[in-house]
Formats: sequence, structure tokens, C-alpha cells
Amino acid sequence: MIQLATSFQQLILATAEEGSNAAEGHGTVPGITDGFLVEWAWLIVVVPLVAAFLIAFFGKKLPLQGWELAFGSIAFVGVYGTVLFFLNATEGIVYEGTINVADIGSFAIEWGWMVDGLSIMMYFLVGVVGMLVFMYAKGYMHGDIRYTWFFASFSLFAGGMLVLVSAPNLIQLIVGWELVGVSSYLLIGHYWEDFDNVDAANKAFMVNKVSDAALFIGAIIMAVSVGSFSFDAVLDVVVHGESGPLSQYAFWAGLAIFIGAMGKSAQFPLHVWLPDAMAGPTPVSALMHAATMVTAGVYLLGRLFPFYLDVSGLFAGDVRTIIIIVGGLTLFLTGLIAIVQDDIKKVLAYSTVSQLGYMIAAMGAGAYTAGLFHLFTHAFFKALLFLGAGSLIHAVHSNNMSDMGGLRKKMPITFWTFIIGTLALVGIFPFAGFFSKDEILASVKYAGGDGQGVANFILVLGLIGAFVTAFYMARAVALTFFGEYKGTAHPHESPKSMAYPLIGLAFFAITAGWVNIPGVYTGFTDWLATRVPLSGMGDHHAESFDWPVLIISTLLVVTALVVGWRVYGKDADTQMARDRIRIPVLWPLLENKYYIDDLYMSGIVRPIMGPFARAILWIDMHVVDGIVNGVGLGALGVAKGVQSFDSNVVDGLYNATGAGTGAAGTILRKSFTGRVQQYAAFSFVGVIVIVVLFIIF
Amino acid sequence: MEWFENGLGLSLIVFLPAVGAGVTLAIPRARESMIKWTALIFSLVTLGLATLLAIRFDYSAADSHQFGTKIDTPWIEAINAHFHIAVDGISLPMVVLSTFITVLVIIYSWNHWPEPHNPKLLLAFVLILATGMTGTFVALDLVLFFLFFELVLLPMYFMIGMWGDRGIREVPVVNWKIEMRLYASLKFFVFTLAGSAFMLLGFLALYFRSADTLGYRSFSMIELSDIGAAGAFTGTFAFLVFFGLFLGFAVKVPMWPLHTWLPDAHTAAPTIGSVILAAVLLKLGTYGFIRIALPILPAEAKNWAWFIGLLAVIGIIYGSLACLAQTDVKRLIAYSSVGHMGFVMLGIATLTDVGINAAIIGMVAHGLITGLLFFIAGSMAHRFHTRDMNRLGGVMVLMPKMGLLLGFAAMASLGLPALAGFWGEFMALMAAFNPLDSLNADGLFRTFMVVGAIGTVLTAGYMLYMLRNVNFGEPNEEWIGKEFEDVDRSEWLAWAPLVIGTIAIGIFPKIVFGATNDAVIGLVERAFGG
Amino acid sequence: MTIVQFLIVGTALFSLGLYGVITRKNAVLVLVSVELMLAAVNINMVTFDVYLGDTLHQGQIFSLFIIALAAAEVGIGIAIILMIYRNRQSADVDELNLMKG
Amino acid sequence: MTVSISEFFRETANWAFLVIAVPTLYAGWRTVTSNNIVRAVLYLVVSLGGTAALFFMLGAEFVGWTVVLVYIGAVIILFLIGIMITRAPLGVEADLSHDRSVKAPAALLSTVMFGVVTWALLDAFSNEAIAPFDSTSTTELGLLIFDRFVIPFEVVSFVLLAALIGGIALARMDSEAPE
Repeated sequence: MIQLATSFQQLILATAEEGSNAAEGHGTVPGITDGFLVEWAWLIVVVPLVAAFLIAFFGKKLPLQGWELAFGSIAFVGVYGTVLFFLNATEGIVYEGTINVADIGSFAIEWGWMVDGLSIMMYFLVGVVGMLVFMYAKGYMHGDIRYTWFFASFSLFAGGMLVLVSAPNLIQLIVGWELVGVSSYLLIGHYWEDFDNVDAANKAFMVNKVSDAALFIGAIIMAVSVGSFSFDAVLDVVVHGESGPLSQYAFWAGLAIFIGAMGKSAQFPLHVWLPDAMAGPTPVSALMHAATMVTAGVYLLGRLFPFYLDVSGLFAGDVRTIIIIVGGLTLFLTGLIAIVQDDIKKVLAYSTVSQLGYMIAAMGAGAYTAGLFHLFTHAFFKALLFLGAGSLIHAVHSNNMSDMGGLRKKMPITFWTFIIGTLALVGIFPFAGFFSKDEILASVKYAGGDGQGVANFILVLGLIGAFVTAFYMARAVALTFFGEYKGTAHPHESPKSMAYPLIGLAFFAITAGWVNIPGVYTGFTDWLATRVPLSGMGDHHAESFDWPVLIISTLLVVTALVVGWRVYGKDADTQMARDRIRIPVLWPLLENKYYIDDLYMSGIVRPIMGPFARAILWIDMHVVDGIVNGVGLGALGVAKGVQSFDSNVVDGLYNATGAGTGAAGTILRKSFTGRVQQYAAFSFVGVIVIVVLFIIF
Repeated sequence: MEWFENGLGLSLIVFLPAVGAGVTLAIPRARESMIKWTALIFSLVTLGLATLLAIRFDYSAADSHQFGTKIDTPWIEAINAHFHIAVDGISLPMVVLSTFITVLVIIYSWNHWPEPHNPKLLLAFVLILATGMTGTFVALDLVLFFLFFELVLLPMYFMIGMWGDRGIREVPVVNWKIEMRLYASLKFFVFTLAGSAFMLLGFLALYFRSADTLGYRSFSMIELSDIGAAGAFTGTFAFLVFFGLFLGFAVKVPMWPLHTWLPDAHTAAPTIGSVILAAVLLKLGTYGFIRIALPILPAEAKNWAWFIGLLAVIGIIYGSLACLAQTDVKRLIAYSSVGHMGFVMLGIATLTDVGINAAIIGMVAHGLITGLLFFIAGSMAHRFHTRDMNRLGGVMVLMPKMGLLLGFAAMASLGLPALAGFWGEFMALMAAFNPLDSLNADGLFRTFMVVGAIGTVLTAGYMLYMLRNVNFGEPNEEWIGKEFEDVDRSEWLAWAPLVIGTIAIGIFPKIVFGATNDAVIGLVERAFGG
Repeated sequence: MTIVQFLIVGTALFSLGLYGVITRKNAVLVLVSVELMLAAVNINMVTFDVYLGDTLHQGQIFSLFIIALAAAEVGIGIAIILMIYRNRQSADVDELNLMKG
Repeated sequence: MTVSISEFFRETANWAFLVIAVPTLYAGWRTVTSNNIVRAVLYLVVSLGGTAALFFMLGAEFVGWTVVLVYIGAVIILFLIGIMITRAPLGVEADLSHDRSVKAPAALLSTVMFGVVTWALLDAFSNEAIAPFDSTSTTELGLLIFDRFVIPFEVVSFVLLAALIGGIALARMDSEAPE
């Protein structure tokens, strides 16, 4: 029996060996780090996935119904991520481990784990924010009908996200990309008894699938041109500025991949799913739809940054113009929509879209560090705001700000942490958002000066965006925490399991920005820059504050806060406060979200689902199948026709024209007597004919 | 193990089920459990042998034919037909898949008998089908191939005709009203038979023409491939032969517009019939393309590639759109097969190693996933007595486990990465970006790639549409207060291996690629010069 | 002796059998005629066997098989005729015209 | 056509052949034309007996004896039983054949058949001689059957068995729905 298994074992062993060979790395990676910590970093990915399965199958039997497994696994990621984070900050880590899982043609398919600055930052974010959100969710989801299932899906998400950010190649990235998509689908549709939630989940999945199709195409173009799925191979070509297939298709590959990023990072006009995704439970909105999952697009642009930065001018540099325009439009247009929302989660959702626009615009401006820095800080303060909103919703049992008001005194912890989050978001010194947003604006301005003409326009949009952000946040704070309470439930401060994570996140919302203060401490830049030699590639990183931009933006933000307070804060208790500044034309436009949803529904979804699909089915049943059945019917018809010819025409001729023809008809009919003997006779006639033929020829 | 290597083992895998069918038929009808156990044991032994085959297979020489009978085993000397069977990397996964599905089908039918109740005959048919399916995948002689190819026809015909849906089907255009099972079984039979008649003509033409090059007439696929690669068949002759083969295989696949038998056959067939049909029978056609049409007529395959690719992408879009208009769950899944097989054919049409590898893993994945979908749809129809999606709904409330499995299967079917279905779709698209160089059809195939990518979106669309209507929401009022048994034991036993297989292949695609890759590269090199 | 004379006898018997198969009304007699044809075939088989001097005697062995199969055929044939007779009270093949077009 | 009549009659064996062949053919003729059903079957006996004699002439003794035993012994009995059970008309006057409209084309067909095949035979083998009385031993045949031809032999056995069971099943089946 040992012999039996040998060749199968060979297969497995061969895989393992190839894996270890591959793990020794590729040419472009400088200074591979080795050691226990990085070699076992795959645990970061695997532990949450395993936890997800364990929770799904055994969660209900555990004392805390699976929460302990979920929290344990994410805490593991958090701790491991933090250790790596500090290690990276002090020593710098570059490691890539791969396991070959198949060869197809000349392409190798590998699973792997990347441990470099960019990935470590994401591990840290997912782990730390995830840990706090999971802790929060324990209280928030208490008593939920599918408590265990929720944590299973949530762990699946964490696993998927880690698969995504640890990916050393495009295939694994796509795997993670869609895994987070499907867990997002599961969690948005968590309360699937209500079709509204199911439809929101479907919408999220479908919009993402559209962009995923583009990502597929982009990844395929890139992989086929380079001959490998590996990011290293792609970046190797880019860094060396080799002209070849990749440079030939660079624009299309870059554009397609960017469209993929647009879907996941909810960029205009593919942003429509994210506000609807707020149908999911609030912890989901905080972790997935604000802090981590939606930033995957930015992450992807960061991962392929040299390709887009395009120093050699051979690659996707042209796409960057599109990227910056999309980012600029997104940050501006969706920010405006946030002003008219009543649902507090939707305000935050549109705010998230708008902030993602900043990050994308930064990537488009060629500011790698700035974009990712904003990703980093935003994760903390937006998660904080969402959890704060969740705390409010938990208290008043409504998502609508028109049911809140005056909660300042009843929920002090929520109030103060929310204020911290708001200040971080709008970018007030010294909160986190101040540094990252400023860096983005400075970078955009730099790009404008550096020949990217459209960036100047985007800078204006960015500044207006900062104003808009401050305005809607002032409105949200005023409507929820000030004035009179307008709801019916009895609000009270949330339990400790929900309050502590708020405090924890508030801490990061204040301090996260301090890791990258121009002129003071710019560690963050170095942490991210360890993998690809960006500094040599012209990545713009501000050495000091861009004072004009800083001053203008701060002034705008403060003005907006004041205006917002003046408009909404003064008599926030009136029911109609939220409609205080109805501007004709613009207001309906915003309330209807620029009619983009309607356009998609009536322009694409309904026609395809309705008339188009029905037409195809009709064609199938009537034309394609009809031809077949028609042939069948035709054969029957011929048979019937012969019969009627026989009985009518032939007999008629018999009567009319005489015996000769009639005899023929009779003989013809006699040939169908049903007598076996006659058939035998006929067959022998055939035999004779054949024999004669054989003899003659 | 000498006996196993020299062809006896493979012969056992092929013919043991047929023997099992005979034994099953010999057992009195009343002794039902004995019948079931007999069938199960025969199928399990076959699966065991197939597993042994997979273990003993020399993966480092996947391109060579292994475990074969000797080529000089004459069978019908008069026409130089040989009994020659063997496996290589391409057929190995298919052999394992078909033996595997047979076992699962028998397990599932343990307590799910379609009416009229006749386990004996049904199981005998399943076992005969197993012989036909594995036989087709291992045959290396065209006559033998044809024999096995046709062998699956009759059991399936009877299966649909006897145990099929007795509802009335109104056929538009010709205004027939006819019992579903009769219509479907007849259509299945006529379509397939008509296709294979052309295929047989093609085989015969090859047989007679082979004498020009070889000096004697041959049905051997290996010999024909050798002379085919050397350019023995060209011109109008090759065109007509390829056309014949194309018709035979394309009907079985089925490719648009020869697909219309499929929705009817799938919908009307009893659950296990649909499963076998979807999981294995459709692959006979695609396998035929890979094993026979491409290697023997490589030059003609290049001429036809754009046409096959075009029909494939039409099938992808068309099948998906037809799904969106369905209200019948089984019909929806049936049309989804048209789309999925479109991806498989797109892969084949590129004539590249990546594309054909994609096609094979697509075949395996489709077998597992669509098999699972049909199992679940059948079980739901069994419980609800309807397949109408407007009446279903809230299955997650009534039967959470069933709903979860349906969700899993739907996700796998729409090509979720890290599940088996992804590889076939993605790699087919990848191959379409870079088809065989000598085709000079990059632009066209890249258009196909984009259309195919849109097809993946539509696929997601109809799968979510199905999940929304079947799984989610509150259950329809007519079901409230009724007890529904969630997934029972035989269902678990039959479905869990499919779920595990889907995940395993998704995470570790080497299970399939490890066998196929070398063989496919060899095939492409020989036929198209790399 | 020449081979042709035996073969001609066989052919003649075969033709007679064929005539009988076509003209006979009674099903039993149709079967009898078929037997005649089979006997004719056997003559051909054995003749060729002797003529070719086949060491395997395939002709003779095949004719033995034919005889055995003919016996089986008669058995089944008679049984079928019996069935038909019971159902229709007649063994007249003219009445078996269900296949009439 | 190189067969010369005089040459034919010069050989004594051919006289014996004619003595066998002519009654055989006559009996065959009567078998298919006789209006007495029992007589028709008895003529078949004669015809088959002639066939057996031809086999002896050709040296195929075992086949000849098999014909005698199986056909003349068993099959004829079966026929007679069949005739009796189906209450076939036993008188001479019975109308056992179709009328002339069938007979004429049938005769034509048979004649043409005979003519064509005979022509073909003469064309192909014209005057090839065979060695008569060179008998094949039964031992030899037996060894061949159980060695080289054992599988067909088994198959035939199965067919016989199936025919046996089928015959019994058919004959015993009760006619539930007489018309």
C-alpha cells in the first residue's frame, strides 16, 4: 500500500518543493528578510479563514456562540500585525513566500504571502480596527437572530481581506477581491427577510462584479503581457522600463484595473452600491464599508503604483489623468449628496465615498504616500464615526437624524468620541485627518505644478470638498447631539463593550496622523517605501508643509463648521431643520443622487432583466427551437401530405384520368400493407439488385 | 500490480458498472435494499479502482497513454478496429469525475426515487451510463469511442422518458401540447442521434482516407492524430469531416444554436438524470473536441476556431440572458449550463495550452457545481412539488441548510475565486486574450474576451436573481405551517463530496492541472506546433 | 464432383424457401419455409468448408451454430404463434397487419 | 460455362448426388406448395434428410447427424405440436397459401434470385472440383468447438437457454385481453 501512494505523494511533495524554491524570491526584491516571524506570516491569512469555518460549523456550541473564535482570530491578526508593524518601522521587512498550486501552460499559479511595508500596514489596520470592531459587535449584535452566522461571515471577510492584501500576484488578489465581495454580500444581506436588504446586497455584488470583470481583463492583459501573474514580474518590467507587450497594452491594462479599483473603492459613477450597503449591521459598515474593504482599490493602485507612475513613459501614465479626474469628481459630487441625507449612516457612507475620492485623486496625482496615508488615518476615524453612529442607532432604534437630537448629555462617551472623529475627518490640527488630507492637497498642487494640468482643477475641487465635508459633519453633529430629542425610544449610553472600542479608536483618530508630519517625523513614508525603490522614481513626498494650501484649507474648514453650526445648530430641534437650506434645482438633484441609480435601473438593469431577457427567451422558444420543431412538424406534414396526396390526388386521378395512373396509386398503397412477408420480399429484391451490381462491377 | 497496469484495471473500471447493471437486473424486484447495495458496491469498487488509477498514474509522464491495453488487441479485424483503451492526463480527471458522480447519484437515490417506483431499472440504467461515460473517456479507437458515445444515449432516453416530468409542455410555433417527458426524451434522442450520425460519417471518412498515408485503414486515434498533425487531411475533405465531427460534438456540448434539447431534457429528467446529464454527459462533446477534432484535424481546427469561439460567446451571453427570464429553477440551471459550456468552448477555440487546460478544469468544475445545483433543485422540487420561483422563497427560513448549500453552489457557479468554477472562466478569458499565434485572430478573440467578461457579470446576475427569489425573503404563505425536512442523510452524503471537491479544486487546482497540463502542452505542440 | 453443383442445390432450396416465406399464409408454414432457407445456407457453409479445406472447419462449426439457433428460433416462433393464436384464434399471418400503413 | 454435361455424368459420385439432390429439391418444392399442412411438414423432413445426405457426401458427418437428430428428431415434432395446438386445418383442401396475385411475383422473385445467384456462382467457381468423402472427424470438431470457438459456443448456449425460458414464459402467459 505504501507503493500505491507513491506517485500521488510525488505530486504533493513536488508542490511543496517548488513552493520552497519559489519562496526564495524574485530578482527585484532587495534585501529579503528572513526569520521566523515573516515565514509564519501566512498564519495571519489562514487563522481568520479557519475561524470562519469553525464558527460556521461549531459556533453555536461554544459558550459565547462563536464570538470568542472570531475575536481570537482577529486579535491574533492584530497582535501579529502590530509586531510586524513595529519590526518594519525599526528594521524594514521585505519577504515573499509562495506555494505553487498549479502550472497552466507556462503560467504558474501560486498562493503566497507578501510581507512588506504596504501589506504590513494593511495587516495592522485590519487587525487593530477589526479587533475593536469585533469587540464592539459583541455588544451591538447581542441578541441578533443570526449572531453566530454574523461572526462567521465577518471572520470570512477578515480572511478575505487578508488574502487580498497579502497577495503576491494578481490571481490571489482577485481571489481576495471576490471573497471580500461575497462576504460583503452576505453581511449587507444579513437581514434577508426584508427584500430591501437583499436588493442592496445584490446591488453591491453586481456593481462590484461589473468592475471585477474589468479587473479580470486588466489582470489578464497584464499577466499575459508579462508572462506571469506575479506583481514582482510586472514591477520588474516597469522598473527597468522595458518596452514590450506590457508597454504595448499598458493603457488598456491600467484602465481596466483602475475600473476594477473604482468598483471596490466606490468611485463615481460606480459608487452607487456603497450607500445602499449601509443596510448591513453597523459594525459591518464600520470595518468593511469604511475602514478596510473599500480601500482595496486604493491598495491595488498602491501595489501597482510604479506602473501608473510611469517614470519611463512607457506604461499607464495616461491613465493617471483619468484616475485623478475620477477621484476629484467623486470627492466633490458625493460629498454634496451627504448634505441632504437624513440617515446618519448614509451621511457617513457618502462621506466615505468622498474620502476615497481623495485617496484615488492622490494616487492619480502620483502621491503614493499621501494616498495610503489617508487610507491609514481614514480607517481609524471613519470606523470611529460609524461605531459612534451605531451607538446612536442602538440607543434610539432609528437610523434617521430626524429621530435624534440632544443626545449630547445622555451619551457622553459617544458624543465626545464622535466629536473627535468629526474633527479628524474634517482635518483640524492636530487630529489625524489634518495631516493626511493636507498631504493629499499638497501633492495634488505639486502634480499641477509638475505638468499634470488637470490637477490644478482637482485641487480646487479638493478644497471645496474640504469645505463640504466640514459642512455636512457640522450638520450631522448638530442634528444628533444638539437641540431637543425628537425620537420615541429612551436613549442611554451604550454598554462598555461598545464604549471601549470607541475610546480606542478615538485614540488612533487623534494620533494616527503623527507618524507622518512633514519636517518633523516622516516615518510612514519610509515604512511604505521599503519594497519598491520609489524615491528614485519621482514619487512626490512633501518635505515640509505646503503653507498656502494648509492655511486655505483650514480656513475653509473652520468657516464650514461655523456656517454649518449657524444653519443647523441654532434651532436644531425643529423637525424641518434638515431641509433648512433648500436650493432649487440643486437640491432635488442631490436628493435623487444625480439620478444615477435611476439611470442604471431604467437604462441597464430593467431592460436586461425584462424585455431583453424575455426577448432572448422568446427567440429561444420560438425561433431556435421553433426551427427544430418546425422541421419535426414539417416531416409530419410531408407524411400527411403524402397520405392525402395518395388518397385525394391519386384517387382523384384514378377516377378522372383512368386506370394507368390509378394502378400506380394502388400499387403504391399496396406497398404499405403491413404484411411482414411483403417486406421480406422487398428486402430480397434489394439483395438481388445488390448482387447484380456486385457481379456487374 | 502488473494486472492493473496492463489494461485490465482500466477495463474493469469501464465494464464493472455494466456487470453491476446485469447483476442488479438479476435480483428480484422486491428485494430493494439488496438492489441498492449491489449497485452501490459496484459503483464504489469502480470509484476505488479509479482512485487507484489516479494514485498510480505517473504524473511526470502525463502526456503518455497509461494503463492501456496493448494497441494490437484486435477487436473487429475486418475493419481494423482495436479494443484500445488508456488514460492520459486529459482523460484521467474525466474518468475520476464520472465514476465519482455515479457513486454520488446512487447514494442520493437511496431514498429519492422518482415515480414510477422502480429502483432496479433506474440503477441499472445509471450503471450502464457509467460504463458508457468512462468508456468514452478512455477509448482510443474511433469505433470504440462511437460505441460508448452512443451507449449513453439509450439509458438516458429511457430515464427521461420513464421517470421524467409528467407536466404538459406547450410548444410554441407548432402548437403542440405534449407530456414534458415524452417531448424532452424524444428531442434529446433525435438531436444527439442526428449529431452523432454526422460524427460517424466523419469517422468513416477518416478511416478510408487514412489508407492514403498509412497504407492501411485505421480507426486508431493515435495513428490518425499522428498523420493528422503531419498534414494528412486537408482541403474540402477536412472541412467536411470537421463539420461532421463538429455537429456530433457540438450537439452534445451543447453549443448555441444546437442547445435547445438541453433545457427540456434537464427540466424533464428526474433529479439524478439531470445530474448525470449536466455533470458528465455534456463533457463527452467537449472531450471529443479535445481528443479527436483538434489533434486529427489541426489545420481545419484553425479555420474553425473563430467560428467556434463566436458560437461560444454567443452561448455565454445568450444562455445568461435566457436565465434571467426564467421562473423555473431547473430550467434556469439548465440554461446556465449553456453559458458555462460556452466558456469551456471558448477555451478550446483558442487552441492554446492555457485555453484547453481551462476547458478541462471548466468541465470538471461544471460537473461538480452544476451537479450540486441540480441535486439541490431536485430536492427542493421533491419537497415543494413546484419549481416555480414565484412560489418558492424564504428557503433560508424553511430549510436553512439547504438554502446555504444552494447559496454555496450558486456562488461557485458564478465563478467565485477560490472555488472550482473560477479557474475555468478566468483561464478561458485569459486564453482568449492570447489565442494561438498562427490564428492571426487576436483582435477577434480579444473581443470575445470582453464579451465573455460581460458574460461573467450576467452570470452573477442570474445566480443572484435565483438566490433572491428562492432563498431570501419571507416564505410564501402557502408554505407556512408546513414541515419541511432539511437536508437529510443521503443528501449530505451525496452533496458533501461535491462541496469539498469544489473547494479543494478551487484552492488547489493542481488536482486537475497537475494531470492535464503536460498532456495539454504535448497535445498543442503536436497539433499546432506549440 | 464440382463445388457448383452443391451450391446450386443450396441456392435452389433457398429460393424455394423464399417463395414459401412470401406465399404461405399460415404462420407455422412460414417458419417451416424459413427452416428450409436455413438448411440451404448450411449446405453452402459446409460446401465451402470442404472446398477451402479449412483446418479450423469454421464452415461446419458455424452451421452447427446455425442449427442450434434455428432450433431456438423455432421454439420461440412456435410460442409466439401460440400466443397470437390464443389472442386472435387464428394463425393466419394476413391478420397480423398492425403495421399497415 | 465450362461444365460439360457428359463429363458430369461420367463420374459415379455425381449419380449418387443426383439421387439425393433431386428428391431433396422436390420435397422442398412440395413443402412450400402443399395444401396439406401435415404433409408439408413431412416433406420438410424429407428435404432436410436430403440435406443431411449431402452433408455425408461432403464428409461433414457430424453436421449431417446433427441435422438428422435436431431437425428431424426435435424440430419437426415441435412443428407438429404447433400445428395441432393452433388447430390448423388438416384436410387437403385447406387454403394455406396466398392467391395468385402473391404467388406470381413471389415465383418471379425466387426464380430471379435463383438465376442471379446461380449465374454468379457459375461465373465465380465454374468448374472447381472438391474432394468428396474426405470426412471430418467428430473429435476434431469437438476440440475446435471447445477451444477456438468456446465463447461463441457459450453465447449460443445462452441464447438457447433464453429461448427456452422465453418460450415457456410466452406460452404460459395468460391471454388476459382477448379482442
